[in-house]
Amino acid sequence: MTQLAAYTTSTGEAFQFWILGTVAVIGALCTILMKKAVHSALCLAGTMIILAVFYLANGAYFLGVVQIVVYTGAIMMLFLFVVMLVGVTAADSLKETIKGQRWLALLCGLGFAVLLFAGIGNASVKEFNGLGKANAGGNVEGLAELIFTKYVFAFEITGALLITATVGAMVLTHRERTERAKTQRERSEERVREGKHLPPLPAPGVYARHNAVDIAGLLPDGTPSELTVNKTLRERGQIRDVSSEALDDLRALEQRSTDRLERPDLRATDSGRTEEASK
Amino acid sequence: MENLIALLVAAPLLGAAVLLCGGRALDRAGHWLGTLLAAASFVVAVVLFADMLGKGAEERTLSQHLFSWLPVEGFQADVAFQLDQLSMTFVLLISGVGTLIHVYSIGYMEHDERRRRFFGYLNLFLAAMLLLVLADNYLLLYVGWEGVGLASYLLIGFWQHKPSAATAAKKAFLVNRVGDMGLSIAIMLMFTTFGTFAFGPVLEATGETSEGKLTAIGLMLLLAACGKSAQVPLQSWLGDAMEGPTPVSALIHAATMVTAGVYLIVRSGAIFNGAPEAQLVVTIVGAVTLLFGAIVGCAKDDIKKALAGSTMSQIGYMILAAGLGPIGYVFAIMHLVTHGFFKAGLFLGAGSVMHGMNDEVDMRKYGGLRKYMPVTFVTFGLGYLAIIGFPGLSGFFSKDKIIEAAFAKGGTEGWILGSVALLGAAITAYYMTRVMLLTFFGEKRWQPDAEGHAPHPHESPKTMTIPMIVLAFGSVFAGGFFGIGDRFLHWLEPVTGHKHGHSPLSAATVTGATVGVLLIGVALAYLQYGRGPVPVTAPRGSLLTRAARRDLLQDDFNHVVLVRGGEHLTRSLVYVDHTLVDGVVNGTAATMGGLSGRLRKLQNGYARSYAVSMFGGAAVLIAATLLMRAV
Amino acid sequence: MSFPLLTATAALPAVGAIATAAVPAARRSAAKWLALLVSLATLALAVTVLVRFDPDGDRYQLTESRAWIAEFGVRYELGVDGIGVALIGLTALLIPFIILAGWHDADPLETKSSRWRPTQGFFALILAVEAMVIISFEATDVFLFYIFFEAMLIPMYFLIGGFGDRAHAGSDENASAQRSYAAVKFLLYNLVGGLIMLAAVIGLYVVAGNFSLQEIAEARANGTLDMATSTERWLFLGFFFAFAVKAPLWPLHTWLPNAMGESTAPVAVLITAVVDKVGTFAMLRFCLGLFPEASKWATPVILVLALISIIYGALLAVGQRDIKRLVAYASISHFGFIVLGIFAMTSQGQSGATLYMVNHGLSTAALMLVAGFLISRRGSRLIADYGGVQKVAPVLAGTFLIGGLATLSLPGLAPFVSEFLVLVGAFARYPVVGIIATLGIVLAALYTLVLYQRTMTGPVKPEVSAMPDLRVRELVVVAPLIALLIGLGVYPKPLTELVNPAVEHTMSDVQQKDPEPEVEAAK
Amino acid sequence: MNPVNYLYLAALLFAIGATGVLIRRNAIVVFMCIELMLNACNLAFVAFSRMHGNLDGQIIAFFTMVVAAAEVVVGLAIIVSLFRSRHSASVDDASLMKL
Repeated sequence: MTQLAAYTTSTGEAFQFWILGTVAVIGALCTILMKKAVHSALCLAGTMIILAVFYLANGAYFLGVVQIVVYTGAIMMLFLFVVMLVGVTAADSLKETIKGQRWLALLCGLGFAVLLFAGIGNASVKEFNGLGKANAGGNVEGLAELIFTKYVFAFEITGALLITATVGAMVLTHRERTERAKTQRERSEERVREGKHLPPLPAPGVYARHNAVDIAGLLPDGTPSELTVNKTLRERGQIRDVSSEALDDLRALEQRSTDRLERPDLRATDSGRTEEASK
Repeated sequence: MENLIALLVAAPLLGAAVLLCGGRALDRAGHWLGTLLAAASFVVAVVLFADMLGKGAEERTLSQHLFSWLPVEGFQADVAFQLDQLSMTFVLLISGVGTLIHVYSIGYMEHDERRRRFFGYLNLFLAAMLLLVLADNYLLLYVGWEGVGLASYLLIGFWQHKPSAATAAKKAFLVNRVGDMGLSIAIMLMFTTFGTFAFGPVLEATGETSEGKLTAIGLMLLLAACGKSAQVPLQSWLGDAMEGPTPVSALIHAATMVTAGVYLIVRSGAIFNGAPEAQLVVTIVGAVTLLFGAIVGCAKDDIKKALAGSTMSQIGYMILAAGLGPIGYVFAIMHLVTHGFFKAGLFLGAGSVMHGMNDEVDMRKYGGLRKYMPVTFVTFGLGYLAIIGFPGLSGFFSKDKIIEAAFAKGGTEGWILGSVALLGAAITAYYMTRVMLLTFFGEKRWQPDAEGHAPHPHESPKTMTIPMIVLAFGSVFAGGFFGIGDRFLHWLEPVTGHKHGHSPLSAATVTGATVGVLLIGVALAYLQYGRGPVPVTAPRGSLLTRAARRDLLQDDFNHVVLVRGGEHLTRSLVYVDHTLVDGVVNGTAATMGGLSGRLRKLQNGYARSYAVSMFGGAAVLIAATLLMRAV
Repeated sequence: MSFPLLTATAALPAVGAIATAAVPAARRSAAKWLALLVSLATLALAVTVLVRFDPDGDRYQLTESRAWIAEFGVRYELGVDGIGVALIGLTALLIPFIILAGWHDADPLETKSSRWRPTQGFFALILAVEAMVIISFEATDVFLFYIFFEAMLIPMYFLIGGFGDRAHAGSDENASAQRSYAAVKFLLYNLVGGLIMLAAVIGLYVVAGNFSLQEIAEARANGTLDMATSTERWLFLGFFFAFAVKAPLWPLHTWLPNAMGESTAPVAVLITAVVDKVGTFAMLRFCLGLFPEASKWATPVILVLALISIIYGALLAVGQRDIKRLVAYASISHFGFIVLGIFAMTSQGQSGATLYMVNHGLSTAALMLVAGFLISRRGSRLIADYGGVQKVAPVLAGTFLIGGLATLSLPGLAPFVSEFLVLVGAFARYPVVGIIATLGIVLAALYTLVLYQRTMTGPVKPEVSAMPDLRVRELVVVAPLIALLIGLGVYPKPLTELVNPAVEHTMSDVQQKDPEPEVEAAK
Repeated sequence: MNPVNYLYLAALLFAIGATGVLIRRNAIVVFMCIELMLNACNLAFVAFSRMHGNLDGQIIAFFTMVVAAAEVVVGLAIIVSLFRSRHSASVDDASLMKL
C-alpha cells in the first residue's frame, strides 16, 4: 500500500509514475496520430488503464476500478463497436484540408500546455495532506457517504441524465420505417431513370483467379474494376489488386505453351530485332 | 403731419400687393388702380412739402416711428421714417416722375397681356424706392435698397420669354448684390463702431472714431453706390438692363433708382467728410465713370443703350460732385433732379419712337422722324438741349455748378477733375447730337423687316405724350428755378451743409469753357452725321469704337474672368466634392468592405476552425487571468 | 403635478403614428386624413406650449421630471427654453404642410400590387419623426436626448429608402439603387456621428455622475464639478461631431445632397428643415451649455469650417444640374451660417442663428415644396428639362421665385433678418470672418437666380407647355408659408422676444459678453 | 517525487487531447480525444483529492465519468445517425454554417 504521505511519495510510486506516465503520454499521442480509428481506440484504452493505475496509486480505489470496468471496459467497447458500424472513411486521412489549421491547433495546444504548466507551477500545491484520514473508513464507504449525503441531489440528477441519454440515443439511432419498401420493379425503374448504372453491380472476382469479396473483378483488358467491391471495403482501402498477378499468370501460361509448342520466343525475337535496328 | 409719411410708402405697397395677388379680375382696371395709388403718394408728398415749406429751416425734419423691427440684445433696428429736405426732394422726384411714368405706361403697355403685373411691379418699385429715401436708419435703407433691386430685377426681366431679358435681369441683380455686400459690411462696421446704424446717432458720432474706420465705412458705402448707380467697376449691368420695357428704363434706370447711390453718399456726408481718402476715391470713380459712360454712349447704335451710357456718365457727374464734399453735395442732388427730368423725358421719347417703329431700337434704321412725330421730336429735343447743358436750360445750371465745384476742389486734383468734367461735357454734346441727328434728321432709313412689315411711324397716344410734355417742362425750367438765386442751395443746405469752394477759375470762365466745349462737341457730331447720309449698317470703326460698342470690353473681362473662371471653379468643386470629400468616405467604406470580406473567409463553416478560435480565445483568457494575478 | 404638456406634445404624434400605421390597407385616404388631423392637433398643442411659455420667466419652463433608469441616473426630464419653443413651433407647423404636400407621394403605383401599406407607412413615419424631433427639442436629460436623436434615424431611413422620388433620369432599377445608396449613406453618416456621441455621453456620465443638463451646467458654473481641460475637450468633440454630421457641416455634408435628391420633396423638407435643426439646436444647448470652455477653445476651427460650408455649399449649388441637389447644397451653405452664428458667441449671432433655424425651415420648405410640385408635373429633376414655366404656370413660378428670394435672404422676407443678425454677430467679434461670410449672399443670389432663370424664364419648352398651375391643395401648402415668410420678415419681434432671454442664458453659460462698440467703449 | 507531477501529467494529456480535437476529422477519433481530455481532468481531480485530504475530488471525478458515459452514448448515437444520412463521419462535411 502506498504511503500517501505529504510532500513526497515513495520511490516505488515515483518509479511507477515515470514509467507509466511516459507510456500514457505516448498512448495519448498515438491516439491522436494513428491513422485508423481502431488503433486510436486501442491506444486510448491503454492510456485509460494506466490512468486507472494512477487512481489506485492516489488512493482512489473505487475510481480506479470503475475506470477499468466502466470506462475501458464498456465505453471503449462502445467506441470500437461504432467504429465497426461506421467503417472507415476518408476522414481517417491525416492530410489537413483547412489551411493553417494544423499549425494553429498545434500552437494552441502547446500554448495551452505551457499555460497550464505555468498555472500549476504558480499555484501553491506544495502541501499534500494525503488521504489517510479520509480513507480510514474505507474508500468506497467514504465515497458512498458523500454521495448519499452531500451530493445526493447531484447524484439523483445524474440518474436522470443517464436515463435521458439512453432515451436520446434510442431516439437518435432508431429509424421508423414510415414508407413502404420499394419493390424490385420500382427500384429497376429508378435505376433506368437515373441512367447511371442499369444492370446490377458486377460480382467481385469475375474473370479473376480469386473470387473473394475483397478482390476486384477484372475487366477484359485485365484492369480491375472498383465497382465490383463493397463500398465499405473500398473506402477502407482494403482491396486486393490481383490484376498484376493475373497478368503475370497469363504471361507464364503463354511462356509455358510456347515452350511446349517450341515456338520461337516472341519477346526475344522482338528485342533482337530492335537491337539489330539500333546497330 | 408726420403720420402721413408712412402713407407715402403704404399706398404703392398696397397697390403692389393688390395687383400681384389679385387675380385676372383686376386685369381691366389694374393699371388705373396702380396709377391712382402712385398719384396718391405724390399728392401726400405735395401736402407734406407744402407743410414743410411753411416751417423754418431747422424744424423741417419730420420723423415717424412705426414699430421696433428687430430688437436683439445690443442691436436695435426700427421701422422708422425720417423726412427732411433731402428725402423730400427725392420723394417728390420719385412720386412725381413715377406717377408720370405710370400714366405713360398705360399707353405703352396697352397691348401687353400682363399689364396688371407690370403695374404691380412698378408700384412695388415706388414703395421700395420711397422706403429707401425715407428710412431713418441704414438697415431699413438696406431693405429699400434691395427692394428696388428686386423691382428692377422683375421689371428688366418683365419679358421673361426673351432669354436676353432674363439674363439681363439676373445680371443686374447679381452685380447689385456685390454692391449690397458693401452696404451690409458698411452697416456692420457702423454697428461695431457706433453700436447703432440710425442716421442721427451715426452721423453725429463720426468725430469720435478714427479716420481709418470712417474711410473703411466710406469705401464700403461707395461699393454699394457703385453697384446701384452703375459706376465703374460695377457698371456692366446698366446697358443690359435696357432689355426691360422703356418706361422702366426711364423710371428706374434713369431717373430714380440708379441715383440711389448718390443719395447714399450725400446722406452719409458726415462720414465722407471725415474720410478725405474715401472722398478722393469717390471722385475718381465718378470721373472715370463719366468718361466711360460718355465714350460708350458715343458708339452705341441702340438708342436706349446710347441713353444708358449717357445715364452712367451723368451719374458719374453726380458721384464726382458728391465726392467733392460739402462743396458738391447740393449740386450733386440738383443735377440728380434735373437729370431725372430730362433723362426720363429722353427715355420716354425713345420709347415713343420705338412705339411708332415696331420696337426697332437701332438708330441707324431711323432717320427723319421729326416729320412723323412732332410732339416726340419737340420734347426729345428739349431734353437734348437740357442734357448737353444748353445755356438757360436745366442741365446748364446743374452741370455748370458741378464743373465749377470740381475746379474748386483745388490743387492738381481740382484741375484734373475739372478738365475731366469739361471733357465729359464735350463728349456729352457729341453723342447726344449724334442721337438727335440719327433719329430725327436726315433721310428715312427704315426698311420692311423680314416678314415684310414696314414700320409706319406715328405719334403716340395722349397718355404717352402728356408725361413727355410735362417732363420737357421740367427739363427746361427746373434748372433755372433751382439755380437762379441759389434757391436749391438754401433748401438743402441745412441737411447736407455747404461750403463755397475757391475756384482757381472764375465762374464766368468756367461757364464760358462749358459753352465752348459744348459747341465743339455739337459741331463735331454735325460734321460726322449731319452732312451726309448715314450708313444703315454700322461701319467697322476704329479700335476704340469697337471697344466702346462692347462696353469698353468690360463685359468680356467679366465673362472671361468671372463667368468662365466661376464655371471652372464650380465644376472643379463639384468634382472635388464627388471624388475627394465623398471619395474619402466611400473609400473608407470600400476598405472596410474589403477588410470584412477578408475576415469573412475566417468564417469557413468548419467546426474545427471555430474550435481553434474558441480554444485560442480560452487560452488567451487564461493567460490574461494569470498575468493579472502575476502583476 | 400639472398636465404634462410637453409629454403630450411629443406623445400625440407618436400615438398618431401608430394609429395611422394601423389603418387597414384599403382605407388609404383615411390614413392621410388621420395623419393630417393628428399633425394639426399637435400644432394646437405646440401653440399652447407657445402661449404658456413666459419668455421672461425661468430658463426652462413646463418642466417634467420622473425617475427612469435610476441605476444610471437617467431621468425623464423635459423642459423648454425660448429656442426650444421656437423650434417645436416650427416642427409642429411644418409637419401639416409636409403631409399635405406629400398627399399623393405614397399612393401605390397602379401597376404594382401592394402587399404592404405604403401610404399608411409613409404618413406614420412622418408622424414618428415629428414625435422624436419634438422630444429632442424638449429633453433636458442628455441620455434621453441621445436616445431620440438616434432613434430618429430609423423612420428617416425608411422614408428616404422606401419612398423615393418618382421623378428621375434613369431607369427604375438605377433609381432604386441610387435611393438605397442615399438611405444607407444617410444612416451610416449619422450612425457614426451618433456612436461617437454615445462614447461622449458615457464619458460625461463617468465624469459628472448624472445626465441632467441643468444639474451639470449648474455644477460646472458653481465649481462643484471640475472637469480636466482635456476631458472637456474630448467630450465636446464627441458631441460636436454628431451634431456637425446632422447639421451638416463641411466636410461631413455629402450625405445631404444624396438624401435630399433621392427622397420626395416633402421628405427632403423634413430632413433639412426639421431633422437637421436638431443638430444645430443641440450645438447651442449641449455643446455650449455643457462645455463652455471647450467651445471657446474649438471656436476658431469651427468658424473656419462654417465659412467653408457657406462658400463651398453655395459654389456647389451653382454647379448643380439637379434642382433638389441644388437646394440641398444651398442648405449646406445656410447651415454654415447657423453654425457661424452659434459660435460667434455674440447675442446677435446666437439670436440670429436661432431665428435662422426657424426661417431656414420656412424658406426651404417653401422653395423645396414648390420645386416638388414642379418636379411632379414634369417628372424630371434636371434643371435643363425645364424652361419658360413662368408663361404657363405663373402662380407656380411666382411662389417659386418668392421661395428663392427667401433663400437668397431678400430684405423684407424672414431669412434676411436672421442672416443679417448672424453676419453682424460674427463681424462684431471676427471682422474678417464676417466679411468672407458676406460673400455668401452674392453666391446665394447667383444660384437662386440661375435656377429661376433656367427653369422659369425663356421660351416655353414643349414638354412643359401643358403644365397645370398650382392646385388648391398646393396653394394651401404654399400660401401660409409665404405669408409667414413675409410676416416674420416685417415683424420678427415676437420671435426675437421669445428667443432673446434664452440666448442671454447661453451667453452667460459661455461667460461671454458682446464686444462693446468702439465709440461707447471710448466713452 | 512530488505528487504535483500528476497535475502536470494531467495538463499534458489535456493539451494533447485538445490538439487532437482540433486536428482530427474523424468524428469518432474526435470523440476519443474528448474522452482523453475528460480523463485528464479526472486525474487532476483525484490528485487534488489527495492534496486536500478529502474525497470530494473523487466524487467530482465520479460524476465526470457518469456524465462522460452519457455524453458518449448520445454522441455516438449522433455520429451513427449522421453517418447514416451522410455516409461520412468527417466533421468537415458538416459545414452548413458556411455562407
